[in-house]
Amino acid sequence: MELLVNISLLFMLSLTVIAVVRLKSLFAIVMLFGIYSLLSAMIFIALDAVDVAFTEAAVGAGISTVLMLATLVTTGRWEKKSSRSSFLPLLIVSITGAALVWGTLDMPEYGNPDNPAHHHVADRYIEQSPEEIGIPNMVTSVLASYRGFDTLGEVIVVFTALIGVLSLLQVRTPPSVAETPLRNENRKLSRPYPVLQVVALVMMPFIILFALYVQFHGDFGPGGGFQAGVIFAVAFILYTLTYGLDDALALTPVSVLKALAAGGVLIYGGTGVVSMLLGGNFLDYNVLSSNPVSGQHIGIIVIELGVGITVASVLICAFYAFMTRALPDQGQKG
Amino acid sequence: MDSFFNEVISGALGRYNYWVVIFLMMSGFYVVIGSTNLVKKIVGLNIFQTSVFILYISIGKINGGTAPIVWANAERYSNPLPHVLILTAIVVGVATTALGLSLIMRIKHAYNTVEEDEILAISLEEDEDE
Amino acid sequence: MIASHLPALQVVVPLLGAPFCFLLWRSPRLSWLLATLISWLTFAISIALLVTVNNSGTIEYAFGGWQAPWGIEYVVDQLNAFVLLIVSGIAAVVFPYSWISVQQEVELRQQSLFFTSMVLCLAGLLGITIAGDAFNLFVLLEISSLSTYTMISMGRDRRALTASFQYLIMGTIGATFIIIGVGILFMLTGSLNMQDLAQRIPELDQSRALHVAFGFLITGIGLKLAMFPLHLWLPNAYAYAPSAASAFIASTATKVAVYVMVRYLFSIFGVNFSFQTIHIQWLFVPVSLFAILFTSIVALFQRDIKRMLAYSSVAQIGYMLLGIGLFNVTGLTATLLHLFNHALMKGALFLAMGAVCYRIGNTFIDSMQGLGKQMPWTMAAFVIGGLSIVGVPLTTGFISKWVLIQAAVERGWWPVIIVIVVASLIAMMYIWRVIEAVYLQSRPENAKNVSEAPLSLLIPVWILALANLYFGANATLSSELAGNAAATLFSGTGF
Amino acid sequence: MFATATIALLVIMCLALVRAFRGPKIFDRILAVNMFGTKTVLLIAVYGFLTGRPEFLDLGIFYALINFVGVIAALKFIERLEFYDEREER
Repeated sequence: MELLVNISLLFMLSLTVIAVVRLKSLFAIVMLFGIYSLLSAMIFIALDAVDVAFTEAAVGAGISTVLMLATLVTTGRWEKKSSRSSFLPLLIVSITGAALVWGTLDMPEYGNPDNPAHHHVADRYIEQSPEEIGIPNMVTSVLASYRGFDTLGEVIVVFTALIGVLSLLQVRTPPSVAETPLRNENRKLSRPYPVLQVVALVMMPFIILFALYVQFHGDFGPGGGFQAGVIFAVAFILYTLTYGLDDALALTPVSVLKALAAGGVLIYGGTGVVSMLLGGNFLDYNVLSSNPVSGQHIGIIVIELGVGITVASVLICAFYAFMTRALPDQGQKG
Repeated sequence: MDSFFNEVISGALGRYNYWVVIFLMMSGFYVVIGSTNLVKKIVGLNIFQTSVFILYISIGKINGGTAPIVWANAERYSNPLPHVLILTAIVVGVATTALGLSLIMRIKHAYNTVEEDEILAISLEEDEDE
Repeated sequence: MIASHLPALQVVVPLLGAPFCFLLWRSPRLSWLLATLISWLTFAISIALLVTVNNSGTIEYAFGGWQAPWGIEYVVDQLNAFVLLIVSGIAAVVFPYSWISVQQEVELRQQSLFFTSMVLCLAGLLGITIAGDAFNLFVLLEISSLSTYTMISMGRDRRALTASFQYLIMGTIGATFIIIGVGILFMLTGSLNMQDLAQRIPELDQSRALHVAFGFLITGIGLKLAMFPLHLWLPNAYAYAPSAASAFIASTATKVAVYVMVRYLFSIFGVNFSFQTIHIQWLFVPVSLFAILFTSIVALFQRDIKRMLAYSSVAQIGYMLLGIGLFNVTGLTATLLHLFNHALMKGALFLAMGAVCYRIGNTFIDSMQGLGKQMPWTMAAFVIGGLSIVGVPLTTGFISKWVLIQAAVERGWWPVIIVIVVASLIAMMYIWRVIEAVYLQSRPENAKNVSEAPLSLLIPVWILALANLYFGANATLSSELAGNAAATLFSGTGF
Repeated sequence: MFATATIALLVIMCLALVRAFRGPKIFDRILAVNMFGTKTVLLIAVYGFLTGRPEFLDLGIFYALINFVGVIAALKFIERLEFYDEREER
């Protein structure tokens, strides 16, 4: 049964990819990319990678797709027919693909428990991490502790992306206080989506609650700082889509978001510095408490918090920047 | 002869996953280098990367294994290390995508097109004017 | 206590300094001051590391206290201590320079973002150099790449945007190729730690999968280091980026990529696999010879001097790959020496162009006519850098070319020597074009009068120019460092 | 029983996929994607019981959320007139 699910998912993925290559409507392509991402997330579940599935759905089907749609609003949604010959790209791709297929002939068999990949480093993570780190989710243990420096790098990458987006796209400054009464009048006259607005308002607390659950339950089940940050950002994206950018900007000013983005990185890095000051190596959580295992707990909770804060604020801020470009006159329209 | 076929079949069964993933990867790669529309290039890049992620996760799968979260009934767990690497790689991917898309928005504003051919033509003209 | 944490601090200082730079967004001047301070601090750390490595051998640092291969490890040996010194040294010169140049070339709103990106880029490049873990290298590579795309896109010309986008696409393809390669290595060995991989790879040298991994890694790194013909992103990226960014990236980013190439070829895959099983030299030698000639000729026809220098960079990368391809200790020494020397000369040249751009607003050869009288110091520094590119004795360029020729003589490959000489003549021609325009032609009537560049630009330019002369006249220090590193790499006891 | 449900869901997903490929209108595609998302949520639930570890239902909740917000975003953006022209999707 699992094999059947796996094969049909791979089949659907191939179909989607073929459609993406052939279609000329960028809107359709972006929608299909959303499907592609959902499907690959399903594959990740079928291959036991639940944390990855969580992240892929959040990033691919969620954030990336929304950002791509916002881009399409400014660029138009048709790809022009190109006069360029597709011979060279096809050649490159065929050679690369052929090389890879040739290489698979000597690759260890898929799913075989005796493969070398499972028996050098991974053994220790599976057998000892529950005692050494003391949390059931091995992925979180490896992510936050054994390979914690990678994760710090990952947070910095997100932060770097924010620097890039902010330098390229400016977030609109919300209307000043002096204009507010007039704006409120306007808004009363034109409430475009009453149903959606009510639904969004009702859902917001639950989404945020869910984000907090994912943040702090990441040690026991799938989830963690990154996924929680995305969910948190999704709540504000929903708010922006239904209430408009100006209201959202009033709720979460950009300067606060920027400070939080840097703050999250500093929380993570600060944990490392503290552990250094306490006599351990950088990011060695054992020294954070008298008992190594509880030290690991403290360390992981704090750094996951840093990840969550940075990711949420960066994504919200980037979304605002995209919205400023995509729907510039939204304030007047309501 | 019989044993040869058995070998081929078991070899194929042990690798079909890789082959499909390679097909997906190469299709994404083709979209990146073959299309001239910048948005489509970014979509292609995402597909390319996502497929590489599937390759990694396939490496970590163990038959009969289960998700690497402690579970009383588990016989064995799948390898958690590729999962960790890919979590990081996915985040790197979305960061690149966000940056690429904001560049596209600025390019559209500056050139009023997002087709590579047209931008190239405009740039060549500019080079000659200088 | 601090001494034992130096390898971590080398990267962590700029990595955590960047958010502080960003938090100072209201005052670009403070951002810049902090960035400069960070660059000097990292330079000091890299000197300390080099001294320690020379005295007491390779240093290892385990992040989180987890021993390799379970945790992430930083390893500093003679090779990467040398590269760390180059990168942080260039940063320590370029960062102070950047303030005035950025004032003029980057919008006020973006200035503190620019300085933050510079710091992030520095952190990424240092991290790539020091990383002892194949996947951690990828993460830090992406930090440096994303910040580079950002810096390039801040150029004033709209072509900066397309240049940045093109680099983003090519760079991401390169990075994805690298993770495919690393993934296959992981599949075959179960490890990501470089030392660990180096131990496990020799048993696998007949595996087709390993050959494929090798191919993907070389292509991916080749994209990053602008190996001909994968260099198409480079000229525009260097030409349209703000001057400070061009100077920093041109003299560090490709060097770090060459270092990664050397690390993979010699330490991880090992000399036997790379050169005797795969015969990578049969790819590198012809490709780099062609690249040296072809891009030098293309450089001759550029009107924008920054673009000309960019093409010349591709040619210089050709020299470095040629040194690897010659496959002897002298050749590798030449490559490593050229890493150092090319950073000095391209740094001086791009910084001088930044000073020109500051005064006259562009770097076209027509606009620079007669500038020799009005900006004598800047132009003199440019001439020193230019002579170094040509390879005139008493400049650094001569040293590395001389060692390269020696290596070719050892091999007995005379055509290679001819190509090097011819390419040097072509380089002389393109540098002469500039000298002729600047000194022998008079200032056009309608051109506005300009004065010499301010001191805060001149001093960094001259530091690098004088370094060119110093290390050209007295090359013992640099050749010793490069020679030792090369000998260790060849002996197969790398790391 | 779970097996039957899984097969049924996979078939329906294929059908939704066909609609997403063919269009022809923008709204056909949005609807197809939405339906596809819903089926994924169900598939996660069923698959969880099939393999005996239903605690991953969390993921299902999250997919439903992403699906909801994604569709709103798509609809919001095609509201722009410049974006929505009458040309048939192909």
